[in-house]
Amino acid sequence: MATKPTVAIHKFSSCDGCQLALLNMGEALVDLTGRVDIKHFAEAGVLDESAHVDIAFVEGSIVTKLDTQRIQQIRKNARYLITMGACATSGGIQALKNLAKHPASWPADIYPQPEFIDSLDRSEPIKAHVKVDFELWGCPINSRQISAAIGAMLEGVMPRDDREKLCIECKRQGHVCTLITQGEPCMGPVTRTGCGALCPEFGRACYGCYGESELPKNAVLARRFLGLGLLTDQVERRFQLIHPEPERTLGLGHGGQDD
Amino acid sequence: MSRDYQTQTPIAARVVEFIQESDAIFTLRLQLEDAAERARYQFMPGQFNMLYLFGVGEVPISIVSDPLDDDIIDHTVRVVGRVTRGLAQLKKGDRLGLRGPFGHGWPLALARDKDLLIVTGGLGCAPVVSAINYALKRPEHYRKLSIVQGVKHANDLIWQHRYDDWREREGVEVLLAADEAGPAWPFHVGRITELLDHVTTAYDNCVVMICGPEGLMQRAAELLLEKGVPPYSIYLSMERNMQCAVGHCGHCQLGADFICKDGPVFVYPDIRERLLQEGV
Amino acid sequence: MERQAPRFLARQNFPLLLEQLVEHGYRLHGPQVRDGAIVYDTFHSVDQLPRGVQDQQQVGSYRLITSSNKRLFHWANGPQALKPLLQPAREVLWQAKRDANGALAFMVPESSIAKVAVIGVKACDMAALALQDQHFLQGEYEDPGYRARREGLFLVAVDCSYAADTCFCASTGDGPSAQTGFDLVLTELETGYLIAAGSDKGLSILPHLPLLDAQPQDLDIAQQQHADVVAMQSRALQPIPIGGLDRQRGHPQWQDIADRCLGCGNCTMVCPTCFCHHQKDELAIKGDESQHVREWDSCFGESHGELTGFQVRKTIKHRYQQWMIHKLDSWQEQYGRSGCTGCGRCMSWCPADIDFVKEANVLGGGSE
Amino acid sequence: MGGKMTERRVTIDVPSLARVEGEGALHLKIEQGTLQHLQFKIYEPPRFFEKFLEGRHYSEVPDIVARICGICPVAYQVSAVNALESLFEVELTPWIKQMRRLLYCGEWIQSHSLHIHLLALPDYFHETTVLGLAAKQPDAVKRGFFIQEAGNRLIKFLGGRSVHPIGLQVGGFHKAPSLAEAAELHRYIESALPEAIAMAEWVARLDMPDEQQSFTSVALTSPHYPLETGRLKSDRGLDIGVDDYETYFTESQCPHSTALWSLLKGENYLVGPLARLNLNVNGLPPFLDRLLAKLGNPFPSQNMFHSMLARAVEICFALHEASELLRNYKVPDTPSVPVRVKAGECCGWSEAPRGLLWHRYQVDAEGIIRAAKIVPPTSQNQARIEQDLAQSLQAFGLEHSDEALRLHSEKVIRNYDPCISCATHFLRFSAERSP
Ligand SMILES: Cc1cc2nc3c(=O)[nH]c(=O)nc-3n(C[C@H](O)[C@H](O)[C@H](O)COP(=O)(O)OP(=O)(O)OC[C@H]3O[C@@H](n4cnc5c(N)ncnc54)[C@H](O)[C@@H]3O)c2cc1C
Ligand code: SF4
Ligand code: SF4
Ligand code: SF4
Repeated sequence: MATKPTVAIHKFSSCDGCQLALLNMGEALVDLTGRVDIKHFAEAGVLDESAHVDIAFVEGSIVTKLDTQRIQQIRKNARYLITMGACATSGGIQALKNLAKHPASWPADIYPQPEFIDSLDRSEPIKAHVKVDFELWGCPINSRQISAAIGAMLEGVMPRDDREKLCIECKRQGHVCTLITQGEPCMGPVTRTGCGALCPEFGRACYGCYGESELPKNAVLARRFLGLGLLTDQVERRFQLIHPEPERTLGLGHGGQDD
Repeated sequence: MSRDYQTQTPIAARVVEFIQESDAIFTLRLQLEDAAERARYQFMPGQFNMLYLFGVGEVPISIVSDPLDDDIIDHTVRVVGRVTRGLAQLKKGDRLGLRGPFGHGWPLALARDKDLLIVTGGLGCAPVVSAINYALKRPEHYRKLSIVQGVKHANDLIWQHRYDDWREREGVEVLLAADEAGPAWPFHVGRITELLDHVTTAYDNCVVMICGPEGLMQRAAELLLEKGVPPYSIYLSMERNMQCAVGHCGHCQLGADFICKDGPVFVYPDIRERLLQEGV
Repeated sequence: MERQAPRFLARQNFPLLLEQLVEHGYRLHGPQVRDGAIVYDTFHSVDQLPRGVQDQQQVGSYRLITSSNKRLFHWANGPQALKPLLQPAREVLWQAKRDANGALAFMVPESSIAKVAVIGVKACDMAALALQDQHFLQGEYEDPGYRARREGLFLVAVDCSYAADTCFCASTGDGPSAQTGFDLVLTELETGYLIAAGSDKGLSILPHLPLLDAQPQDLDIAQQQHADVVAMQSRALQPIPIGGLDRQRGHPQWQDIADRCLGCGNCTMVCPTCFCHHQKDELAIKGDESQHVREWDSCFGESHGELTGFQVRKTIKHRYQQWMIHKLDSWQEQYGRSGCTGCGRCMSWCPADIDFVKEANVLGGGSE
Repeated sequence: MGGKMTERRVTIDVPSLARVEGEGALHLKIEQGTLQHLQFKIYEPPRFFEKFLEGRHYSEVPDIVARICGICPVAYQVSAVNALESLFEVELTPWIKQMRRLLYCGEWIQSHSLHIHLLALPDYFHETTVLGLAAKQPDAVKRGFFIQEAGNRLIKFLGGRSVHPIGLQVGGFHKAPSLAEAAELHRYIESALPEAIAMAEWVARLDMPDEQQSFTSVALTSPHYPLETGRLKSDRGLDIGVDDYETYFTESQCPHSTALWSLLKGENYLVGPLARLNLNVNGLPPFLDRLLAKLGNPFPSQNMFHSMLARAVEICFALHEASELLRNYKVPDTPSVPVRVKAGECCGWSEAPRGLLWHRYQVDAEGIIRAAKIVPPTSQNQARIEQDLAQSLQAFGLEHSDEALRLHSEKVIRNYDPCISCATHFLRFSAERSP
């Protein structure tokens, strides 16, 4: 029998939620291991951090000096590197610290002895440090995404990269638009598909946990939010939550004009 | 009312031969697995199939073999993205799905007893290969066959031996050009349209088949019009994103046409306006 | 078959119509209030229909209000009606199986004809259905799944007695009263319904109902109601000649729209005539089978115009052009009429509040 | 014992850190056969959630705090809304209260079965992973997945997805699921309960070390087994309400850990399933009393290895509770009640799968969070873990090989299920020995 492709799951700064897309798969996890050889997956008890693998999945963002070295090694040891989740693809919720004026002082605000803490001033996505072959967006990602990615790689092709706007899936699902019927500031028009339009299904506005879609007209949406009666700082907070990125706010940056 | 027997669901085909034409180009020789399907399958040059790679997806690919060949259907594919990269890994004996044929092919009947001029640009344009093969097999039907091919870099030319082979044939002329070439390049250096001054086709009694990037097709067609080729003798093969191939999915619309069923081959005046039109 | 002369069904006897349809083997499908909108779904009892409910629609806004009115259909429309029923948003077209030797087999899910009676189809949606039929059934190729679903339908249309601010079906010639294509058509009055057949299927139901002759004054009221709804429509889409928008691609208004548009695709998703869909594969984790799925797509998405290494429609401006020019212009060449039936959904459900009619009128060279 | 400790009273102006219980390491020094030095080290980098919360609107808090932990997001969400709703004096409807409990049941079931089957059990079958275990005990693993899925489905029912669910809000829920969804879920839960009972009986039969230790159990208590609310008690007389937490509990930092240590009047203590069951064993439904009697009820127990059985019992409890809550499910008129913002300070807690989770917020008149403090279960257990390790390893015998010592230490640590990433098999173990 031909040897099975090898896989590793690595973790950086994160909540572990994305790895649950695998651990909550149930029996499919056993099916999966019939097709790939998992070399490293600490949560599942498989340990070999430095194994050379075909595909390395990486959860979490880079926040310590040690992380910056680890990720280099992981990249060297992997044929393909795929990030899972917001933390790894965009810095994630902990990148809120990138927006702070003095993040360097945070350890001191919290720890009596900040000198014990190895913490960079920023939370950085994996791609800021090494080449990433494919990104799975979402906070958290779901089992569908990861099995589609592995399935495609096993067929010898890259996974489909779907950057479609959430609204399209929202309408496929037959949900009633929260923005139109409730005046809620829904992020759907600039948010990447993938979750299945969960929040609108629950009658609430999307808060953007899957990250930015293709051609996001952030400024147009921000203007619309103002029109719904939101204040500037409320609009700003909507845009700066799970994938904080200062340039996105209020048309100060891109997305305002059609280009 | 349904037109073809096999339009919505693929049938299984087997790779009987895999030919690596160049680094990024390969030919898949396919045979339908089911004997009855084989017997029923008919196509014309310029038509295309939707090839399905298991678990990955479908892509439109022109048929390059001859309708009278045995029951082997050839497809020459260039590796550009997901599906084509996957197809490139197939080996002899592997299976894939196929549905088709779709679209309207080249007007080879119309070209009968006339000169046939074939103009292609880019990296070996598969759709016209079928027309070339067709004409070469039936030399008595065509007065003359001229093949004009342009590439960006000299190294992009694949199938050098095929061109050599074609050039040897009676009644066939082959003109090649490269935008950029080294000193060893024996052919024209410059634009493909410049070659059109050197073809010996009877402009007023020919049929032209053009395939390539839209800019090239437009320049060539306009030049040929100037040279006196009747507008309704110029045919082009068009490309757009394609999902269903039966005119339902809406992706391949070009103005009011659906390329999959109204094309991919169009007569020039019908789409003259659309070429290079931004956003169409 | 033409719309027949109506008879009268008293309000308290309306449930008998539903009963008859169930008796004839139909599952009931119709309007209900859900999450602040009128949505079509399976229902069982007349109590589930939107009694005394009215929709207040504006560009970018939709709200329901309730009143003591007893009418069941005194509203204009909701985000969807027939389209999801005939052209499901997601559908497995076929399934591919691969055995251990690599042999492939393709299976099509059984498409049995389900008998569904849709209650309360508005004129704009009847007109849209005719267009979808043309597209999926009457072209060179026929869509077998659509065919199966279509065959099973029993359509009970209802004339509009109210138009929302966004309605403009009178100007497209599609409403407010249903013209053809239905099996039965209702005109709702205070005391009951004028009911008429539009097909043999419809005719066969009528003898089972306690119908009365329609009174001349009822017919007058119905006519007045029609005239009132026409008058209620404040918008009108000016006719666009073939090529009338296509030739306007250079007009500065497109850029102006693009600067306000989110490119979110909601307009195309709620449009009852939009038919674009894409196909994709969903591979089982064991690698032995794959579902080939078809889903609604939108010309506002990047994958719609994607060729390898080349995007046909890079900007929102071009995507908006594709949508509007196709809908109002190329459509005429393709199907003999415009693709717009005046339902107004593309305006109500637009999160960027773009007024399609106003923009089309500006671009078409007419007045706003 | 560990390194130098810096004692500190944490006040709200110097908020302490919200951290994920994360990656761990263990360092032992054995000299002349005695344990000289033992360090259980958590080096998960800090994520500063308490800082992120500053300046955020109260309505955003559930979505933010969920991201502290992917395994117990519901616990974070519920503790947070408990705090904020108490400040805003929100009167929850009975439906909302029931559904909060139902949601919480889902998290216990999901988290506990994940722990039992994927993390703890392989140890007992000399396997390193659930995948190896699946080869030896396929039915048990299948059953485990089936039970875990019950938890996932419960969370999805009210929250759309099992990690970082989106259904909860201050004042209730965003949506009430339909009767049909409830009925379908109820059927699944009913079918999972007998499986869970069988699983508990099976766990009870596993061979566990018999090792008694002295420790204080701390848990919420309530007449109906505590999940989302209750009074905090210990088996040594503590009995307090949520606002008094900081009077009794202090946090401190030691250099080898990014998790803060929490102490009860300077002493370590235990939170989590064993502590909960020790204090609430009388609050179980009758079928569990009968089951425990049949299994020779060990609770209250001072044997940390009974934690796995405690989890199994809690799964049975949660499935039963969920089934009861779903049985008479009705769609309410409204899934939430209006919230009127008030400035002030508030505290909230609940029993996360791993134990008490306490939050405190300072909110201004606009509903903006001005300060936050979160004490997760792992900081509370951390001191206890080190003490347990020291005791357990002595009892186990320091003469054992490095490998055996490592395995035993891991087993001990896993009893606390401190967090998925350190509960698993990747302790970096280093033992220095001198003759
Ligand atoms: C009528 C017709 C005939 C063709 N004949 C040939 C041929 O003989 N040989 C050959 O090599 N290529 C041919 N092509 C182009 C070929 O279809 C594309 O290169 C191929 O679809 C790219 O798919 P991909 O998955 O590898 O690329 P990706 O870039 O990963 O494309 C993703 C998807 O986009 C769509 N797509 C991308 N490019 C095109 C395209 N040019 N046309 C239609 N859909 C596209 C497909 O749905 C594809 O699956 C033809 C195209 C058309 C329309
Ligand atoms: S992306 Fe979200 S779910 Fe995934 S690890 Fe990060 S915080 Fe957790
Ligand atoms: S609810 Fe949000 S995602 Fe859905 S259509 Fe409206 S704006 Fe788009
Ligand atoms: S709707 Fe938006 S916030 Fe909600 S789960 Fe989806 S992407 Fe995340």
